[in-house]
Amino acid sequence: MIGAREGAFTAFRRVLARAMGAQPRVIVVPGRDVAVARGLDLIAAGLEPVASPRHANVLLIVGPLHPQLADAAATLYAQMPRPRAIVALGAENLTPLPPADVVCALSQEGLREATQALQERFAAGAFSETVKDFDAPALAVRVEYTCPMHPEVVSDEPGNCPKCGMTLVPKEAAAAGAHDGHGEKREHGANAAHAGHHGHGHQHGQKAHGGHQAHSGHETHGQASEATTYTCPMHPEIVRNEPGQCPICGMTLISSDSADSPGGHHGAHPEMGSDGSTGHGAHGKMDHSARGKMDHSNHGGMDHSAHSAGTDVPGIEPNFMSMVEMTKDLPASGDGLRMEWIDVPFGPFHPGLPGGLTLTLSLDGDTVAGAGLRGLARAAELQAMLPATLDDLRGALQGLSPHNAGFYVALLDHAVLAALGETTDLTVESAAIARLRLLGDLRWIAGLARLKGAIDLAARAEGLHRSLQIGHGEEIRAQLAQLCAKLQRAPVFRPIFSAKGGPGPTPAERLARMAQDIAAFADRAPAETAAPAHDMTGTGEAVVETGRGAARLKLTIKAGLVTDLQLVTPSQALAGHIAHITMHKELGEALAAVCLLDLDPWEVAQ
Amino acid sequence: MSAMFQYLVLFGLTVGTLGFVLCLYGLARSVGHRRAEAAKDVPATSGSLSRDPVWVRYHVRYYGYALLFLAFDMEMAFMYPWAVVYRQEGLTALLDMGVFLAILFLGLLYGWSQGAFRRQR
Amino acid sequence: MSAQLAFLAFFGAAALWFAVVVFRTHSMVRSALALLFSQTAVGAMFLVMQAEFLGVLQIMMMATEMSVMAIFMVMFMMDPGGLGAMEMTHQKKRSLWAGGLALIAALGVSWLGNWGPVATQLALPARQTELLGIELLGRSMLIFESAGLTILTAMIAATMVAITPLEDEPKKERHHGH
Amino acid sequence: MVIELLLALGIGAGLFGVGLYGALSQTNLVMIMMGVELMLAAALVNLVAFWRYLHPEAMSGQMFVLIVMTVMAVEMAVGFGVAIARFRSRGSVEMEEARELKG
Amino acid sequence: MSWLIPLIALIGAIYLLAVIEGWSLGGAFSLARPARAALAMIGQESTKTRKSDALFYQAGPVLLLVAGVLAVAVIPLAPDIILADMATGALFLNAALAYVLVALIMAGWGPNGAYAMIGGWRFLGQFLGYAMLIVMPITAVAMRAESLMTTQIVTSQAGLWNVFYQPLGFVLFMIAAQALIFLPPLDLPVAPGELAGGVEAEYSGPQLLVFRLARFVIILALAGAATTFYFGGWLGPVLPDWVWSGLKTMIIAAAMLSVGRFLPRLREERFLALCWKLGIPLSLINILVVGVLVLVVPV
Repeated sequence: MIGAREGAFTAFRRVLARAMGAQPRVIVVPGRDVAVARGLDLIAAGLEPVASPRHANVLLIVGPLHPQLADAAATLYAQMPRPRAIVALGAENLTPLPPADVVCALSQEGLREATQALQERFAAGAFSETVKDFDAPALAVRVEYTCPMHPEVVSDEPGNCPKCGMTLVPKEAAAAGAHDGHGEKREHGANAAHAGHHGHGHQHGQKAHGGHQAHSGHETHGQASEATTYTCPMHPEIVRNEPGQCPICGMTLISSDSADSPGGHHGAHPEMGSDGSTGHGAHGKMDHSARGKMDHSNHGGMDHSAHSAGTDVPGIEPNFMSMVEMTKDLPASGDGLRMEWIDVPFGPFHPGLPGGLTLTLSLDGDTVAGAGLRGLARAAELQAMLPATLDDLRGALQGLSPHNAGFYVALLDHAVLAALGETTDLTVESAAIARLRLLGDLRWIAGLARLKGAIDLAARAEGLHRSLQIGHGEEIRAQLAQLCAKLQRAPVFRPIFSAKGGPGPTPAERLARMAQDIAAFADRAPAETAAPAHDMTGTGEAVVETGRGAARLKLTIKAGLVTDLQLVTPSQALAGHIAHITMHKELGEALAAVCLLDLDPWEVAQ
Repeated sequence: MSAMFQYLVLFGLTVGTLGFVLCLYGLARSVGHRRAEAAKDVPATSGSLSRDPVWVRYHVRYYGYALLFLAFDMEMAFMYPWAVVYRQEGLTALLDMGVFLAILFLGLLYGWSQGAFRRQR
Repeated sequence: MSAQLAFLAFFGAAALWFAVVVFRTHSMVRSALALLFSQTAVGAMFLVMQAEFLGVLQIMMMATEMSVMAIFMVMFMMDPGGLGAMEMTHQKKRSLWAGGLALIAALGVSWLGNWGPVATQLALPARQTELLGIELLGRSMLIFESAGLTILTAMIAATMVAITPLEDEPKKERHHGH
Repeated sequence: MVIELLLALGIGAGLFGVGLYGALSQTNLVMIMMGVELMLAAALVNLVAFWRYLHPEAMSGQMFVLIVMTVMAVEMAVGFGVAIARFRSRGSVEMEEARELKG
Repeated sequence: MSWLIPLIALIGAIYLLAVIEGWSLGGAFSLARPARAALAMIGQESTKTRKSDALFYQAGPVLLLVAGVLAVAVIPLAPDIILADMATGALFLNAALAYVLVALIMAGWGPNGAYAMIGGWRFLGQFLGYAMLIVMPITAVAMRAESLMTTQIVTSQAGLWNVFYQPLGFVLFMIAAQALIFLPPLDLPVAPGELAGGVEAEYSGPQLLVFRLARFVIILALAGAATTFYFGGWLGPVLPDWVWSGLKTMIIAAAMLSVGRFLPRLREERFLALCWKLGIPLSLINILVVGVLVLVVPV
């Protein structure tokens, strides 16, 4: 086992190793919801799912590892205490993770086999005389040196600041290239730590104002590698390295330089008050750094700039650091207290959110002051395939999302039929779609229940999901109706399922829809359409109501090949509302609001 | 059992618990040492490698409750000895504590009316 | 009664040690919890001095109150984590002198004074609580009620200064008046 | 027996000294309150010692302790209330900056 | 040797509780499961975060365990099977359990991790809610028993158990107990779904073992307290007295462990508002009702 703990196998260690293998505690990549979507039952297989990588000893990878999640999975693995094992179900390429200790098929049967195999692996290899450290490029840390007064001065070696002559202080940064393409991450690494200081307010001030624009506008940190980026004026979460159109609204992307005007920021984030000027960043940094400097006896004249008011007052110590100066430029909360904000990532493997979704919340205490979202969508790859045969396309769509692939395939079929000018048996089709929707609803309920800690409800929803997936529809129709009615009526769940406002269907509407679907669904997958003849040409559009809203697909077929394709999924639009619906909410509420949206990470832009 | 002996028992339990934990840690230590690896010492945040420090001036939203609690909490210092003699003292005790609690409850009502009992945003 | 003396010295030393830590550590949470444990040690001293009710009360009350204090420390201190190791004192020398002089004066008064014979007999803990209750409802009744009034005043004062009243909550304008 | 009384009083004196030092030397309102708390704790130690070794029959000694505890709680509630108000208006609870306010 | 029996009983009860918890979570009843889990944790590496407060990080679980053990010490299993029958037992139980708060603040602050810190401060908020609800019902119990001694509180219920005498107090006490030991639906500081473990999130290996162990000890202390204060402790026909108190304690503890499965987590804001706007008035009413009953009905 590569994740073994160092040490020879003594009798005592052998006992411990057996115990570890007998009840593996797993952390699931990308998440338990994906395991449910794949029809897995972890508990029935004898595994104990846990919430934190510190509690786990097995990393369970369900399905192919999305390239965007590879680094995150490596982080998760690195944070697990040894001895630790990797189980890959239906996943092949795991880099940068070490090769899996157990590889099995992606099915409940495979999971059972994996559990058996794990027991043997632990018993035989939980301890090992020779152990190699795990390392991945994403985990590397680079120590850089920066001037406390001039954060733009960054050097790889210790020395003095060329501007003011102060001694440079070390700080941690993510190693170059570790997060290529993520200006945001880069920025974090660069700003983090200020030699152990809390330079936060400023970062958030910036971030909330313009997302990536502000960051890229601030790339004076000597990072020449950072190229100009292009972003949508309406959707700041869209950042591209080359000019083009916004995938959400179709507007022309503008380069980061031109987007840096304050007007643009405010337009993008109307929720930010005018009290926070765009100048936070600079101020916050000055103050924090001046603070850090206090202990290093070297302060000269710079102090006066940081607290001009304080110095004229007699009786004040020369090294006095003004807190007024420090706090005055921080954004104020509703109650007028200026505290510091922290950026806390929730995801991509957060137990309460859809696996793969990365929600980064700026928290003022435990209240959300800003939110950013990152998903896994690879819409560009679909475009790159074109022109493609229908079969290739169907295969690609099936791999596009573990949650909603069924809808995409149905969309494709409908669109092709529309293109060919044919009609389908709508009642059969809608019954099949209703079943797909029900599956989605059950995952949605299970996810919310997990987030809220209602284990029983989650287990029930997941059990029904499994049965429905296998196709015991008729037997469980009554149970489904019972569950749905309970959620609509039970007072304990009312606070969750009666939430009002927000984009997309409200939970009440969704439950009502679910009740209709329960009556209407049929145990049958949507019918596949035959490939169009070679000479077929036409344009077709199809719309399917998913649980979260309408998904639409528009395609053009020329000579039997699909030449143009536009897939619009509800998550894309919903994701744009994240900042709005979480603003000023308590952390738990905000997470619940995100969970209620039922975003599919595979549909949300990276 | 004299009171002093009881305190000794409690003190002994404390020391014994500490000893038990130390033994447990000693046993765990005998299995192996911690291996310093990349990113293992970064706090776990669901797969994202967040190196930002989090020890900042934290904004609690329940300070309205906290302020009233600090004062109201004292009430129980008086209530326990009162409860013990309640039966002997009878109606006097009831009225006495009634007045005391009424006074305190006024404070709570005032705080309530001013919005101390809510999340401060 | 040498055991009593030994435990008194032990918990007294702990109380003093934690009291010193309060002002020596850079971490604000440590500072608050050091004060807490100092108070707990004082409570343990009360137990050793056979004031059981007061001792347990002190141990309980201070745990809660000082924990609440910790949160205010974290809210209002510049560097709550103490990683910056910044200096947060002024007039250190003068304060040291004042503290030292106060200590010597207090020691002088307490150790040079003639305390006369020391009591050896005292009521059992259960009886003590009862007597305290009788005292509370008897001679000290007005003191007890005035304590209630004091608490009421404190609650009103704290609410008045600290809480933004419901009516003129500036929330709406601040965040949405854009 | 009297040695225990003297020891308790000595510890009380020590706590008072430390508390006074803290109250005078700290720049932050919250830290100053911690000094005050320590001084009050010193008072508590002395009161209990006096009760125990001089007048164990008089429960008014214990009553006095309860009142001092009340004072501690009240002081904290009002002190933190003032701290919140000051922080809201000034962004600081540093005493140096209070002096600056006075001019 | 009278103190050895409660200790052995304590260890046995903890193990049984762990089995029950595994049963309710994992679905299968397995006697070996807790032992295996404990061994696995001993064999696991203990992690430590950088720039952390190592003292707090290490002290958190230990203080939690000490608080639990001291709380258990004043719970009587039978009239003479009790570790320390203190004159202020009920108050001491409170005092010991107040350190749960301190331990959680330490555990939350120590690792310098976001989830843990938020969890720790959340628990302080939760504490502000439940603190009064645990104190006031105990006062009402003490009024009837005329004593703070746990053994006397039990004997005072010979005529009628307190659960029938002051049901309101019992309900409030149980809610507060559930919040005190942060069991679902009041598991805000650990909140597996929201904070991915919260204060527990950074603990692994032996530290996690001590944390979990401490949690069981405190559950046991609270269930024992509920038995003592409301269910007449060892009082019961036929069976020996220690069996009665053990049985009652285990049933209450099992109920505490499993009730959260069926309820969604309460938000802190809501919990605090409920506790102060409804809970405190209700507990004052409870005291008033018990006050009148004590004076009027001679049970």
